Amino acid sequence: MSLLSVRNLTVRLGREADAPAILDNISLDVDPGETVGLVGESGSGKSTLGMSVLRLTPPNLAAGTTGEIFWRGEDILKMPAKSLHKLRGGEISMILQDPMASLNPVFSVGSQLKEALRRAGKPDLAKAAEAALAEVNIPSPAERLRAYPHQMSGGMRQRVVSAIGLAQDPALIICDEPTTALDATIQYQFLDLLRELQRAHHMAMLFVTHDFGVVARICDRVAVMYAGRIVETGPVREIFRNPQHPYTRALLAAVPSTSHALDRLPMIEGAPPSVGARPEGCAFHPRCPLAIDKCRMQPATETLRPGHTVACWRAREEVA
Amino acid sequence: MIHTTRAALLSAAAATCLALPALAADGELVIATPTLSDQTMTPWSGSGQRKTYLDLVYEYLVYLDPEGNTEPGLAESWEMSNEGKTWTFHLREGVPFSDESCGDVTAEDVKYSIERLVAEDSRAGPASTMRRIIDTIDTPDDLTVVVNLKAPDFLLDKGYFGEAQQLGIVCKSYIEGLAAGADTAAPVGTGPYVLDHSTDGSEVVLTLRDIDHWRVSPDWETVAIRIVPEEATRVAMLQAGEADIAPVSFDSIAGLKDAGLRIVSAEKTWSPVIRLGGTVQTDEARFNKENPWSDVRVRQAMNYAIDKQAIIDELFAGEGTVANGDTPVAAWDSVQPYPYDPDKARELLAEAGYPDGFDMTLKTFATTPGAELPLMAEAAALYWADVGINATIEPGDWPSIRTEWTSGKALDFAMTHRGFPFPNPENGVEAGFSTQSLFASFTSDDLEALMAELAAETDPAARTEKLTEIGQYIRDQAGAVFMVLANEPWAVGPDVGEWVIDTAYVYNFDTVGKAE
Amino acid sequence: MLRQITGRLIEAFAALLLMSLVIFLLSRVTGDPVALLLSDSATEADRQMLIEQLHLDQPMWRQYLSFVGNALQGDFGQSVNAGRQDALDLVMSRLPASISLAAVALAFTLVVGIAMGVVAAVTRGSWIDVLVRVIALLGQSVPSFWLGIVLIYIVSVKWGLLPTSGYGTWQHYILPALTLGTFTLAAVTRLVRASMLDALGSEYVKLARVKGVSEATVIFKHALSNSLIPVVTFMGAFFATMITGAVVVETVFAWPGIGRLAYESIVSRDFPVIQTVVLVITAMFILANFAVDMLYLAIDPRMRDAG
Amino acid sequence: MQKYSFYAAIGLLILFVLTALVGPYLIEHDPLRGSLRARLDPPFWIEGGSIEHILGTDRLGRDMLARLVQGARISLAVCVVVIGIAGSIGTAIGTFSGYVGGWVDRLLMRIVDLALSLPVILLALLIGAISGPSFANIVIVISLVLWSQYARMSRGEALRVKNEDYVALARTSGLGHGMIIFRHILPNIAPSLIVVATLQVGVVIVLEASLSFLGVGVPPPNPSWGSMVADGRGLVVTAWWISLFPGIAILLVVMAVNIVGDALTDRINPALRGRTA
Repeated sequence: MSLLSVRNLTVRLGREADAPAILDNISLDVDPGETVGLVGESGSGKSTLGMSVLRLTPPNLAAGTTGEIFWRGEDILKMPAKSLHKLRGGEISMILQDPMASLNPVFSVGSQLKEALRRAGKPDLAKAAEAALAEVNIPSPAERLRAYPHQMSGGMRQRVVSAIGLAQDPALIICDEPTTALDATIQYQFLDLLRELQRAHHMAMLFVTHDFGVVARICDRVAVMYAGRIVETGPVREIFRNPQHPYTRALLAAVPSTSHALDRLPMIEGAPPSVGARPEGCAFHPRCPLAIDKCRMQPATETLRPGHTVACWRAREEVA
Repeated sequence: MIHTTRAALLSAAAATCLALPALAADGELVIATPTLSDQTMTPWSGSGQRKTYLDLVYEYLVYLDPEGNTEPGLAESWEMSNEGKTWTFHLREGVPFSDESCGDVTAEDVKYSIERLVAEDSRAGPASTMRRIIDTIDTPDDLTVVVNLKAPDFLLDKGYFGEAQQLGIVCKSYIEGLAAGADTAAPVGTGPYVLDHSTDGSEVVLTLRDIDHWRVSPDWETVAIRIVPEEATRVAMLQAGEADIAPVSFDSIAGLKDAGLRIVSAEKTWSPVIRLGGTVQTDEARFNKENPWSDVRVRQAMNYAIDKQAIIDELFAGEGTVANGDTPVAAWDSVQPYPYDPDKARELLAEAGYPDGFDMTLKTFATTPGAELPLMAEAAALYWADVGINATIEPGDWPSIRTEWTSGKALDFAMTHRGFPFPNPENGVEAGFSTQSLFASFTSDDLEALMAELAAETDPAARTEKLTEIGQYIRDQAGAVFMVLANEPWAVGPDVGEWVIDTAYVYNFDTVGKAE
Repeated sequence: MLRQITGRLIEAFAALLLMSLVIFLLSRVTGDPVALLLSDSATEADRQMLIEQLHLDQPMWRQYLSFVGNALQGDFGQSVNAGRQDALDLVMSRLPASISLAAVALAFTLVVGIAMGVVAAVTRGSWIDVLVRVIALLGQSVPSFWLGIVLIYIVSVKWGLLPTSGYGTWQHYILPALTLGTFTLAAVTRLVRASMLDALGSEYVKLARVKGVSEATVIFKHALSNSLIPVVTFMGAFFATMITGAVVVETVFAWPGIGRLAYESIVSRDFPVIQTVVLVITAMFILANFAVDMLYLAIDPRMRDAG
Repeated sequence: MQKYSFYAAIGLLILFVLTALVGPYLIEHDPLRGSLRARLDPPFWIEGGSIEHILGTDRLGRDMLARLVQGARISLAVCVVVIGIAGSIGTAIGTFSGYVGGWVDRLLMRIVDLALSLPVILLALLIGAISGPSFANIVIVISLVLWSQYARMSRGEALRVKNEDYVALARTSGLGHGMIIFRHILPNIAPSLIVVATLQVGVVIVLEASLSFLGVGVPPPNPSWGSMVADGRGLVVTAWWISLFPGIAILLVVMAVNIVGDALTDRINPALRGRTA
């Protein structure tokens, strides 16, 4: 059984059935110990997916959520508040995008870390906090505990955030573009650290990013998202070797430049559509170099090989 | 239904918790007043506004009955001699001061009280005029005081030495013992009450002396006089039972009567008036010939143009009579006020060369009593507008206006003002119409002559006649725009029984009765 | 640190000096107390005598210099009132009433304003949010003297729950503090609501939620602690509003504070008292602002390093 | 909900301005003249009232409706003039201070701090006492209270905008300081200033009312809403209409202004939200 199993998840901007959908009929599985990459441009809904798993979307989105999100077989969307409370941080944790903003400026790093450790029931909070910082390679952790966020560098803060994320030994950690705000060398150091930590803690990881370079470095499987839908999934090797969706190809083409700071795809004309203005059918067709008339209708998701699925009218043609 | 019940229960519950701190304690008379003035405690250290509390502590040589006739006070009897230039007072024997070390009132105490009142550092209202007339004081024995005057004063007993003025009798040894601190120390007098405490800016509380007082036997153990500057708050206090007595404005009367409170009016104790600046015709520096009202016809027109009875009926709730002079004077009863006659006013204006009227400035301020003055100014302006006189109203405060008024310049504006009845009406005439007075608004050589004749006259009947003549002259010359001889309304709570006030600056708080 | 404090002291002194000059000049051109203290029938000679007694015969600059010189030695002169009370004593005797009222009003404003702001932010867009904002606005749009009088009539006269006016027991504080605090209530509510919204949408609140801490901790610890920073910034201004409002509220509620003393001394042209009141109020502002800065340091760690 | 209240508020404000501009010409009664015999008449629906004076009469028998309409004009005039003066002086000083920087900036900001700590109502009383209450005095006094807020805000904005690339570009291309301030900085500050100005309308109206209470407001016989409330305060029970109607008028306008101000804030500069007390 999968650890996390998202089934037909749709998130609309409000309760009404015709409200624009940020996530449209998403299905996705994460197995224990596995790292799944979630790739797409900004606005594709990948961060919303992450927050939905923890049921931390804003009220209007929460009202517009349908489908199921199974955690060890139990639907998170129907979970009582008490179990949900236990789930957050304890079973599923998250590392947020912006290390500058995700620490509360008015409390010391130690107090924010201890808040998480206390939930995990650690007996000696001070010692545990020190160990947690040491684990993420922060030098002289005892002193750092007393520091305030503004006194630390970005990379350091991101490590603190990771330490907070790992504090309760979660089974799944969702990383929402954790490296976007860091510069290149620190970014790779941090990815390596994450990889190590994942192994040490036997965690599964859902890694949200727009950068295939990062995916290649850290993920086992990958799901490509465009305009609220998953357009292609498969093992990383398979996707790199044999990308089927034109969008996937475009993303891959952008990799060598490792333009981590650039959130646009230079290979494709135009920008992704906004939530309210998504085109009919395959949302990518206005930008797609291979678009045909048929693309105005929504293509079904097909399985090409075991584990490799794609939603594109022209996919089979290409393979053939 | 359910809602009201619940609300009622809630408020009842709340009421019980808060335990109604508001109501005045039994035996405590609470008086809410807009001001306590300086809250100083010697007669000479401030204005007569302090008489609300000082009169409970200090006593006077002479008291006045409701008709304004003299009654013996600390002086059992007195006589005038030497054509009004010598006054001899025979003191009551055995009237004890509230401080035992002072013993009973003696002639020395009286002499000292007079001397302090007229001393150069005295801040008492009548200090300067009294200084001008008082020469020497002799004390031939312990109970006799002889006052020698520089100029005759035929009404010294009613006037400066009476209860409406400020000559409270102090204990000489007590004051001398205190030296510099006397003005703020607890006062020692012969009155029925002693000071309990005086909280600056807040209240003066007095308690009844444990003696059989020679003059009054007050009903109230304690009298608390609180400063409450806002009229609306005073009215609320009366309605909530927190205050027993408070001065109120005429517009509040109807509401208070509806709430079941009584109104006690002090009749004709103040007189709203509009004074015309720059008409000191006997002083070159203070005579402004440019003013339209330097012409007597214009002054008369300004009087004719206003329907004073309407103003009395509406703004003064009918509590007053149309004024025939700037202050109420008994000798002027025969003087007829100007009737409301706008046609006559237009006619006079045309004769004077102002057929289309003119523009003028009318300054106004509010005092107590006198909250109605600004409103009265507006009302007057409304009537003047009908005859073409366009008055711009400038509200201000009394200090600024008074500073300007007494600056000694040729003024070009008019102001609302209030006159008080003077127990000795000569003092009032002197203040308003003598060249000597800094405050004078209208003077003339004829008037000066009349006043000189009055001063020289010794026969009482002839004096009254002269005074009437002066009143008629001021009225005919329209020395001011005479408005109202108004009552001063006080609202009285249910715990208060009989209480009479009949004279300005005499409050009789020591004779306030308790309701049955 | 020492340099900062010295700098502040010099600034405070300059401010007080400037203020004393402004008040001195302003009060001198508004007429003098002499006319007020003279009786209606006073003569020119009487006036000269009084002018001399009050030392008003000296040239203006000398009057000012001697005022400043004496003030530096703690002598602010005496009231021109007959009591000749020491001006500083007079002001100080009225100070506790005003400060305690302002403190109660400020506490009321902060407690209620913060609560309302938090509730409005948490229920953003709902009818509760709308209601809270309307209530806050009501307070801002009603002139305080009118509110005070209406409160007196309803609460004291109609219901008989509280005393109408005066100073003494804790019950006496409720209505004036309510009246005084209501005006700033809107400002506090707006401020807290806005910064709460910012905080609730922030990444650190997201992280706190991800950590799984309870919603109460998220709101009251993580979001509120940050939302209070702008409130602290405005505390000085709130305090200023309170003192300004005190002139009106103290009049309505017959409260023996410095607001009314100031008003009365202006009306009676009591120069030494006017000057002392204004200087004491200014000094209080400076102190308040200093206190705000200190509070700022305590609440926002970023400031500690910046300083 | 938000939208409706916004439109309602805009409608109210338009009504307010229209009333102020043309209202006095539509009312038959003279707001400054009355008949003493008709004083304190209640509104027409209360016993004793008449259609002649729909909202009743005041303490001098003047028509309340006419005074309310005239009061709109005077209150609006006070607002416009005060905000105009305080706004332009404050903005000029603030922009200059922020743009020039250095010790000039420090000095000017100290003065702003000092101005914030002035016990303004006392100054107002003194000024009122010097020359009596007048329209000009009220404007001066209230402007004295309000200018520093504009100075603070525009300084902050000027500091921010000064360092933007396009200003740097303009500077390198040799544009004069005056031109830079006018062409680049002021247009950027304008939206925030408009928001502050909107929100201050309420403050001005209520402040003027307080000054009226202390006797230094708009001088009679001219009515401002504030002075009307002050005038009727002693009669809240017996002749409630004197203070209640102008009170409600103040309430509605202040509310409307705040709703519009909030909406503008959200649209123009969300970062500003709530930062203007």
